[in-house]
Amino acid sequence: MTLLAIIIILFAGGIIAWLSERYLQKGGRWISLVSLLLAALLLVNYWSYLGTPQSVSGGPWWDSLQAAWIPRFGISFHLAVDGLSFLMLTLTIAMGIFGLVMTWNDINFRRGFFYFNFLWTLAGVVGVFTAIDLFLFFFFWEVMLIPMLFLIAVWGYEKRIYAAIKFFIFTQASSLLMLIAIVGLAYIHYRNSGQLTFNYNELLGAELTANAAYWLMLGFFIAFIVKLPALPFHTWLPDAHTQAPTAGSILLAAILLKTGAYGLLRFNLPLFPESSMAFAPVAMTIGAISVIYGAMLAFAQRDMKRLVAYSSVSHMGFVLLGLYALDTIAVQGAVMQMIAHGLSTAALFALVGALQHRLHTRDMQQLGGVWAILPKLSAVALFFAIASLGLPGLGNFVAEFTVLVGSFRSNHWITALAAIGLIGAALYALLMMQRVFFGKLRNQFESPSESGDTADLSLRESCALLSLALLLVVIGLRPQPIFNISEPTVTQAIAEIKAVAPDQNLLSSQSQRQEILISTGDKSP
Amino acid sequence: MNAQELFGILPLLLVSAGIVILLLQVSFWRGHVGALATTIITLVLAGISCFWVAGTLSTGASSIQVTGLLLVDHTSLFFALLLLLTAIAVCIMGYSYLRMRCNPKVNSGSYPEEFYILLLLAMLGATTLVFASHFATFFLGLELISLALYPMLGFAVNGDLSPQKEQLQSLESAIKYLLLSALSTALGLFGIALIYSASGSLSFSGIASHMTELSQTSTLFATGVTLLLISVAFKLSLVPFHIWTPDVYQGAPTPTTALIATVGKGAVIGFLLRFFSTLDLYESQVLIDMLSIAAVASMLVGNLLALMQTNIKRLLAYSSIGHIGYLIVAFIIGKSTFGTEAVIYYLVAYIITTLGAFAVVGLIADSVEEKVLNGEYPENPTLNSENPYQCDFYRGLLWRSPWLAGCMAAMLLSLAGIPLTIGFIGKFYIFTAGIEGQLWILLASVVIGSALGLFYYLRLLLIMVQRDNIVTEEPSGSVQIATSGNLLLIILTGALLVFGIFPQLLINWINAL
Amino acid sequence: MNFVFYLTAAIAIISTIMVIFHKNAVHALLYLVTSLLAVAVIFYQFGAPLAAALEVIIYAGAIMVLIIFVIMMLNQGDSTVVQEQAWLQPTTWVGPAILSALLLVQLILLVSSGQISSTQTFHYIGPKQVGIALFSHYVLAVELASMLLLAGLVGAFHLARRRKIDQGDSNNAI
Amino acid sequence: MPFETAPGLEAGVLLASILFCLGLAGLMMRRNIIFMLMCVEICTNAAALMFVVAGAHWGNADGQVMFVFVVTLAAAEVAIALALVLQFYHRKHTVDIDQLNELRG
Amino acid sequence: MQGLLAWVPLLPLIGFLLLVAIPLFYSKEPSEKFVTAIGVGSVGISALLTAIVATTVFWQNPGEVVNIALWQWMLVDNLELGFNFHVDWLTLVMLMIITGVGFLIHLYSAGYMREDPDFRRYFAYLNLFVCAMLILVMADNLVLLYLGWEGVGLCSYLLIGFWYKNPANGAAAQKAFIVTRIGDTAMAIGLFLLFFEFSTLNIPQLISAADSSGANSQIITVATLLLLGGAVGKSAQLPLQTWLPDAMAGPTPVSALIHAATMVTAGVYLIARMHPLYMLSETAMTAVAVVGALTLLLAGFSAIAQSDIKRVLAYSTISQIGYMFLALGVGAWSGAIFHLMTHAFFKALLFLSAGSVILSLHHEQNIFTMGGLYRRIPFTFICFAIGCACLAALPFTSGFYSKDQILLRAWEFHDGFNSLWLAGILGALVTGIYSFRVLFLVFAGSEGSSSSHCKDANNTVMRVPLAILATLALFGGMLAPPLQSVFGTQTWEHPAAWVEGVAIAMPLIGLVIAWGLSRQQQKTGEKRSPIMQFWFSGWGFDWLYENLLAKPFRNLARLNHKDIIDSIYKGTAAFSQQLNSLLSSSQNGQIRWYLATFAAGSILFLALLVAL
Repeated sequence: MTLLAIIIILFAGGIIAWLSERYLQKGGRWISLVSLLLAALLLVNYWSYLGTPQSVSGGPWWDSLQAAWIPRFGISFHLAVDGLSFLMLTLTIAMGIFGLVMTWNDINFRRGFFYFNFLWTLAGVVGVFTAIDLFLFFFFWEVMLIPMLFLIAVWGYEKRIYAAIKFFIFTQASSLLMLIAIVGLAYIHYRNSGQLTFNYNELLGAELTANAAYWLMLGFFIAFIVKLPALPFHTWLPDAHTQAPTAGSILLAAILLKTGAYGLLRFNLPLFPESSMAFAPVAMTIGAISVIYGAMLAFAQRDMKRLVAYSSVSHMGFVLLGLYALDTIAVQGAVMQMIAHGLSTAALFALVGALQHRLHTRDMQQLGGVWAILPKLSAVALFFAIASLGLPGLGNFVAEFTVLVGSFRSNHWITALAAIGLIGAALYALLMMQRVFFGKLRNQFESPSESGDTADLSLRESCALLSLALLLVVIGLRPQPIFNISEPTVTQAIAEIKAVAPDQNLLSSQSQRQEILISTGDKSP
Repeated sequence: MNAQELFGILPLLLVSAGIVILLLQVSFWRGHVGALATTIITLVLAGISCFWVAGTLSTGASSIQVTGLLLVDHTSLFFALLLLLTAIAVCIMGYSYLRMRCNPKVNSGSYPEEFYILLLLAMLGATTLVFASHFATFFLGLELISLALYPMLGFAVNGDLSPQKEQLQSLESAIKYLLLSALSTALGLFGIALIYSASGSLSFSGIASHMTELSQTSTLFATGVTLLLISVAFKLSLVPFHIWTPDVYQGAPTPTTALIATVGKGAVIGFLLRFFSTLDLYESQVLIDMLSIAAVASMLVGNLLALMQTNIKRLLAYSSIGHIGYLIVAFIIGKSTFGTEAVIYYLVAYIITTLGAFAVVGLIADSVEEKVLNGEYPENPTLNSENPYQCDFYRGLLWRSPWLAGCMAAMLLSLAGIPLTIGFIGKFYIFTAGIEGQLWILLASVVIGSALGLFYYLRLLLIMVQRDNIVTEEPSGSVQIATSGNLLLIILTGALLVFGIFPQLLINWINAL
Repeated sequence: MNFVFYLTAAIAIISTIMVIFHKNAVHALLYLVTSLLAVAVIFYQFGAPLAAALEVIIYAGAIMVLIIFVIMMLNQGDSTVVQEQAWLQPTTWVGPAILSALLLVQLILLVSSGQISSTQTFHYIGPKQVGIALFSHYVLAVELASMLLLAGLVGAFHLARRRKIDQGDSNNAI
Repeated sequence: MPFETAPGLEAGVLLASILFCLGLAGLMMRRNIIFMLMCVEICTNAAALMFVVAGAHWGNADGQVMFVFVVTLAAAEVAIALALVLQFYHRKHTVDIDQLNELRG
Repeated sequence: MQGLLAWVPLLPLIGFLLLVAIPLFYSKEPSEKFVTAIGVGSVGISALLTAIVATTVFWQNPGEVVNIALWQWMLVDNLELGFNFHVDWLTLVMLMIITGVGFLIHLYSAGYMREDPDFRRYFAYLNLFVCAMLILVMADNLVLLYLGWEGVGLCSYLLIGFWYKNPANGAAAQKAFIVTRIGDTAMAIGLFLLFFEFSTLNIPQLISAADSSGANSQIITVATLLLLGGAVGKSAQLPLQTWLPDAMAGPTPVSALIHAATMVTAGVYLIARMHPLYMLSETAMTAVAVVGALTLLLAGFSAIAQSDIKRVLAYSTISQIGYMFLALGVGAWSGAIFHLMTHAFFKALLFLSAGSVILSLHHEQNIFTMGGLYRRIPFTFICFAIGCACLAALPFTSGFYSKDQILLRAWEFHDGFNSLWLAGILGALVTGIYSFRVLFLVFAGSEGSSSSHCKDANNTVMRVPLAILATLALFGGMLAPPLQSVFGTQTWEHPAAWVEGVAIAMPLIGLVIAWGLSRQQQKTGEKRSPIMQFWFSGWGFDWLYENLLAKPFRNLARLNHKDIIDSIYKGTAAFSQQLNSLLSSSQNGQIRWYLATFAAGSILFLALLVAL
């Protein structure tokens, strides 16, 4: 029930926020905050599961809720949560609160409608992360898009309509492919077993011919990597991110992109183990190329938000690489990257938003020497830029390192290629620092005439940003709790895959290594 | 013809009686509201009688054959009911449309009541069409719809205070539809005649019984069916017989547009389902190929045409071309019960959504027209933003009239097939049907068509939420519409959402057939 | 003897061609009547006297008279021949002619591929048989046909009416 | 009664097809709306002819019954069509169908 | 007692956090004294702790190894990493250098940086650097080492670009970070390879695994070469040396600490730490030696041609680290570390004295505008001279002892006369030339243009560290650390006397040449012959990289900044629009055209039928 309650609270909160617009000018944000806090409180329910991995009987699910919805198709309203979902839920709620707090004063018209969309996006995402019925998953997958569309199209910047439509068409068209794949999967399962169902747990056992599985897998895959986004379907992202309002960018970067990665891990790998295995080299290559290509494009941008957006492409390339390495370490790294990227990029978008709010431009050619007037903001930006280039000690490093270590075991060359992306990350992150915060201060910003505007970070903003920074440091130094939470899901997914190919090359070489280690084990201290 | 047979066609009889009563009523006492009331009562009674007949059907035989011309069964009753409900909605839209324009107090020559007579005649045709089991009734039903539609399309020409421009457009749409429709009727008749000459029978069951002796490859028969199909495709505005659609939709009075887009197509779909299943034409590869080609072409061409369209009625016309294309995908596997179910569900979704969209457009235009007639608004707007049929008029509508814009947004999302709306479930059905039939090319077209469709639905949707024109210097700040219109929109939007979120309700009803 | 048939068929075709190519509306209409009369003769040959009679009475009679009425009302006499001449240039009719010819070729190809060899005898169906059919089996259809005519009536009534208000406006009609 | 020697169904179909195509050609060629109406009648008549021929072929009354209905339709249709033509002429002072192209795009 | 070691890196970290967190809670900038107390104090206490531990634990027992496990970092599948410290004598030497020399430089900075508006930020960075550097040397696994490795890189970046208002500083900082990052990436890949091969990244485990098993020598070679890549980047060796001269844009004490004494020697430390692996691969050893030999010559010649006092020192640093690499490559592990230590002393001394000169001359760095300064700032002169003597390895200075070891080992390793030794000897000559050249140009001869407004800027805070360092530089040669516990006992026979003689003579010859050269250059000024110009530019490496890598990459990026892939979608959209307008033109409103399309459609459908 907790899951349903969270979703309902968010949906209801959104509606109340909208309705209250007429009576309370600024009530929407308080309502949103309260709803989010309530949702966060509900998440505490799962506290007891955190310490004990793999405790429950009856599968990996901590909690689930099932109700018949469309019996005609064997569709049920089926929500469940496991470690992975829990992590994603936590990230969602946390980033929701962060986005809300960061843009507390930014919205100055149609506030109620804004918070309606904001909360509905979050509700949709929560649904995506908890839906276990494939149809329901798809349902939420789409539901989260519409409010996001409005967020971009109404409160966005100059080219918002273009960006919004592009965003929507990309994700929607690809998700139609997924819908076909979902229906195809259910239909094949129905033909084989005579039972029409969209239940994930049952479809896991669907018997597919290799060919069918491959095509179905591709359907899912494309939908997910469009969302991720990976090459060559990434081009919606820079536009959407750039044109979205700050809160929208935060949601997009921190949460919506993760739904793609989540989908890959939750659905693609376990449902189609053989074809995933066959497809892995291609997917890894796509991931590695995304890493490099994203970094290179980030380097070439003038618009700060675009830079951050392309850096997301690069970072999410690591996720794809890690997931398709089909290696426990790499997949764990990918999960970690989802979280770390969520935190760091959300903060960067928030910072760019804050900067734009104060200086009214994102063009790096017009900025420069901002450190002199906004030292706090610049220092925080420095921190997150460094986080995004993967400095050890921060969450992103843990993620990228584990991804690369793990995927190196699967494929040396592709991983080495992706590792070059680390240089690219340094290039664009430092370029941003150099162009925006260092150097000479531009004349137009020197005069403190609009002193109200150019105030440094307020306490509210500082607290929000520093809490993210703190989280990143904590993850960077003590990531183990998160690894523990996601472990059952990851190991199960990998086990599914290993089960179908016990004699695969890489694994055998792996066991060789183990032998070596055992033979030398007694000598090492 | 016995009592049971007569009882079977009770809906038809009621509508006919309604026509006669309305005629008499009008000839003695002209009154707009009175005519509306009679019409709605007739339609409601006919609708109720559908349930009644269905009730007897489930106890007795599963279908009633009436004099070999009509066959009443559950599916056709469902269709009849659906169409009658649609007609009620059109009535309400018509009332709103005619209320100001055909006001006898202002202009003594205005006879709004004829609209309702014609509407009932069209409904008689439509119900006949869905009950038809014989080419005579098929043809008469189809032509009854057409003949009632011609004057309804051109209704604004006479007895109407619409601007000159709209009157001319109405006339143009009527003439265009008449000429093209007459040609398509002639072609269809020619086809029927060929079928008849090949099989020697005009009733579907008679032809079906001849099918075995008549070799499947009989080109005479095949030619006949093809010609008939062309005629039907014209009514459904499938590509390449779609070309009349936008012009007629645009020029006609909006309630008529809604009628032609919903009843005109729904009844034909109903006929087509029965025709194909009785004759088992799904086995004929060449017909399926033709339908597939038409479907693919409709999806692509319809959506492509709509891409940059700025006139909303034209836009909806183009989009309806695409939607019928989607529907045909499900229709192609119609031989399975699932296919039929998919067709019906999609049709329901299409009708609700199209009605809703045209209702919003019509109601908005009516409210603007009211201002025009009161002299508060330019009669022939020079700016696109003052023309209620142009996209630009909808700029920022969500802020001016949230309710209307909300309804329109719901309709657009449903047309685009986004969850929470009935259109999504409809699309889901299409996909399921396509996968069951393994129609990969068609599915690919659905995806491409949907992606194209998204563009213009979204464009319109986003125009409505645009913030830069909030400054209400326009004379038409907010749009006020009549209560009846609001009620209609509430019902349509409600249905759209309820069936979108709890599709099982509707599925149960369809499967109860 | 099929000679009569071919003769009447030829007359029908030629007069129809005259209809579509003639410049004078009234003349064209007369050719159309000729064509219809020829078709009536063919009906008779096919053993359908009722149809032949109806063809003459309703088609050639009533409907054509209706059209002629309108032509007269619109003053479509000799004066418009020149205009029709201008409208009927080869450039305008070649395309349609090709399209129609194509369609015809296809129809002929399809229809003459010869599966219609069941019986070659034709039956005489007199007015009585038709009448019985009309009022027994087809009685509902007849009712519907009446509704059809009603629709035509109401429609024509609504559309053809001229209002006072229009006359005032007719000058600034666009 | 010379019906035994009547031409075959094929000849009837052929004639109907020719007439139909002629009507179609005229419909596309003529700009005068009156001519177009006449051509519509030709087409309808061709279809009607087909019914009668087929009815004669099968020896039942259905063909002629359909003929009756077709003629009914033609009459009703032409009535409405002429009313529209009158309105058209009344407003545009021409019978040129090409003048009727305001709706496009 | 051993537990105190954990506090060694922690204290600077606390210092950093305090310095960073202060403005969050107080709107007022803290006083300089307060900042100095925290910034210098934290490192000072660390140094003290190190000294205590060194004397109490390690001095008594040279073989002692201290392991400190703090917490588990990652445990995923078989990847097990702890936040654990491993301290042996090698580490201890590094600890002492870092905390000791670091403390002195911190102290000096307090004087040098006074009145800088960003005083607090400076010490925050510096403290963070010390912390990262300590983690680097104390790490017991390669990932933790990598953490420190990148951390010091970051601090280096921040400190080079400390005066951010000048874009050139930022560019230099960026260059430093990115060039080293290239090496780091190679090193990261090396880590992956090691983990792939040995399933562990813990250094002791790794070493024992490599030792015991017949591990794939090819993999070890590749892995060690990749690690060398990291070392080369961080230690500014060929071919990634180009960042270091530019890094002189930072404050001079930073150059002393990071770019001379500690960070740049991290590569040496890494290879020394991983030496058992290197010993398994002849190729890797040779590569290390060759890199060192080439670098020391290249950088030495470049140093001769420089005109900026700090750049001379920078090239000399590169050159000296080249010596260390040479030492590593010929297996003189302790020699390398010994040279690392003495180099830390005298190079820090040199940089700090150079800083005094610069400060005295109001931030003038061009040696051609100086001259005859020995009269105006005698204390600085003495310090600088001691530094130069050590650098040139004049007999009985600390540099002499360490460099001598290296040269002898190079001779012995390849059984006599060989190119590596020759390079070392030649390097010694060059070292003599450039070190004395700068000394003579700055302090001797006639006064240059900027010498006139020289004002001794030294205060006590600056003098004390200079004095201590000068002492260390002179007598540090006696303090050869007992590294046998780490590297094993290395013995070698003494080569012929002439070999040693040559080694001693070379710096002296260099001194003479330097005298002549400086006299001549003081006359000609900055005019340079083509060969000098070539050396001045650092053998054209900058030009090469700029045109071979940076420019093509930038151009490619700029060319593609609109994202070529997007044009596919834009093209699709444009194509759809074209189709739309094409189809729209079919809706031309002409009813006869509509009829024609209807006929055409019918023909199409019938054609399907005909075709079948």
